[in-house]
Amino acid sequence: MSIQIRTAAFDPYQEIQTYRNAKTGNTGALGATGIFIGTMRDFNEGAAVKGMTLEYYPGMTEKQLEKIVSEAQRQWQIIDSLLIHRVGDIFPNETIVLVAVWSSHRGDAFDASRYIMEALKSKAPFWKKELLGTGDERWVANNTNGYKSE
Amino acid sequence: MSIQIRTAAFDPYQEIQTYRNAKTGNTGALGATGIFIGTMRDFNEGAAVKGMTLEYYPGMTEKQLEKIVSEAQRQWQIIDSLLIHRVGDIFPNETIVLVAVWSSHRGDAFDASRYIMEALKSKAPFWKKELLGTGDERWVANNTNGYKSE
Amino acid sequence: MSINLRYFASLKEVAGRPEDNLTYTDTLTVHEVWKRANPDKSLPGNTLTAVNMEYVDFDFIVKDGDEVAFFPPVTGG
Amino acid sequence: MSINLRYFASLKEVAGRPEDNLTYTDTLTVHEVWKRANPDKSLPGNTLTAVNMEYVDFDFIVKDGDEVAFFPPVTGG
Repeated sequence: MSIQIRTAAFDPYQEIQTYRNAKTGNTGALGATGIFIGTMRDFNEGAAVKGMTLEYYPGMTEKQLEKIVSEAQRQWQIIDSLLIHRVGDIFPNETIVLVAVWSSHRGDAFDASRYIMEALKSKAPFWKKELLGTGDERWVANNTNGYKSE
Repeated sequence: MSIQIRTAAFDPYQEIQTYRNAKTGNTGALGATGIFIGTMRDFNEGAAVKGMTLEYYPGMTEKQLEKIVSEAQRQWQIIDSLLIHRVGDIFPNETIVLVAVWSSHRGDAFDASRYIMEALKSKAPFWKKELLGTGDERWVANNTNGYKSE
Repeated sequence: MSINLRYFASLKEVAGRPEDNLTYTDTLTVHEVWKRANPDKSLPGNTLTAVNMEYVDFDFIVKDGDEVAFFPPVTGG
Repeated sequence: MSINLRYFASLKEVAGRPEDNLTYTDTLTVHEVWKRANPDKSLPGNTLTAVNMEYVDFDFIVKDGDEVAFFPPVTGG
């Protein structure tokens, strides 16, 4: 299990491969991988967005992410997981968050990866400030519930 | 949208990158990527498994996969999707299936990727014959319901 | 009239062949096609059937030139 | 007694500073900590509060040496 906060842009696919390639043993039990990648869009709530600054609470953010992943491990049969979240200045098409969960059976990988994302969106101390196309800045007010299609 | 049936082993992360890198335009709307990778395990229903042969029904399999992806497009807001399924002789740790769905919002990517997997598991004409550690062969009898954790 | 029959996976082993051709003159359902083509073997209960690559029920009536397939529950993914 | 205060995101702008130190002699809830440290500013209704990096309610009673944080609803992911 790995939880990482990054200040620089990263390639999610490269990260997954590097992470898993470093692992040895027990790979024969891996039947399912569930992955979610959150990417910065160039629009939000009707406005063009040029960039974003992601603030966090060093110490508390890591602590909350660890609690979330532990809870997922408690609820589902997880072999391994990787969670990476960007902070600092981010631009459209860059990855904001990567969640990958490895399990034997697909139900666990699907459920746990989604749980981690939803819990992160409601519990982990991160705050987005958007730089709009107009030059104005605004704080993103609220995350939506991702269990409902928008 | 791309649906592919493959007779040779493939790297799912390489496939995703190659597929998306060939696309141009509209990437700023991509906010979410939901991915599922099914990998061959070295055990199933209590027995060691050395290899597997995946039979399919050329023509009908593609037709059913297209219907499944179309239905997902009808139900959710999908920007793009990639579905690759192996057939023929497969060995442990090789990828059996890759589903990737790109959308603006995470609910659509999560729901649609899972829907495609579950529909594929119940509707797409593929059949697995396992070669056991004992040297015996057996047809896999039934897929389980992946919406329930096993 | 003539139809093509295809058998997949364990049904190919039950039928003892991967494909078949059946000529007939009367009205036949998919289930009757199986019985006509495999008179000494009962159709396994969980068999799935397709006509021209679309799923159909056992009582679907076939027509000249159809491709009729028999196979067990699918296990891909 | 003394506690450290931290403000994040829009609450940092409301408070006008990122951190703070408050000395006190009586019993204080988290909400009272805000009022003592920011007497001229009401606490926005959707504010989240943490003590020593764990979420707490507004009526949680702080103790000497605590780190008390105020921030708006989180918007990561």
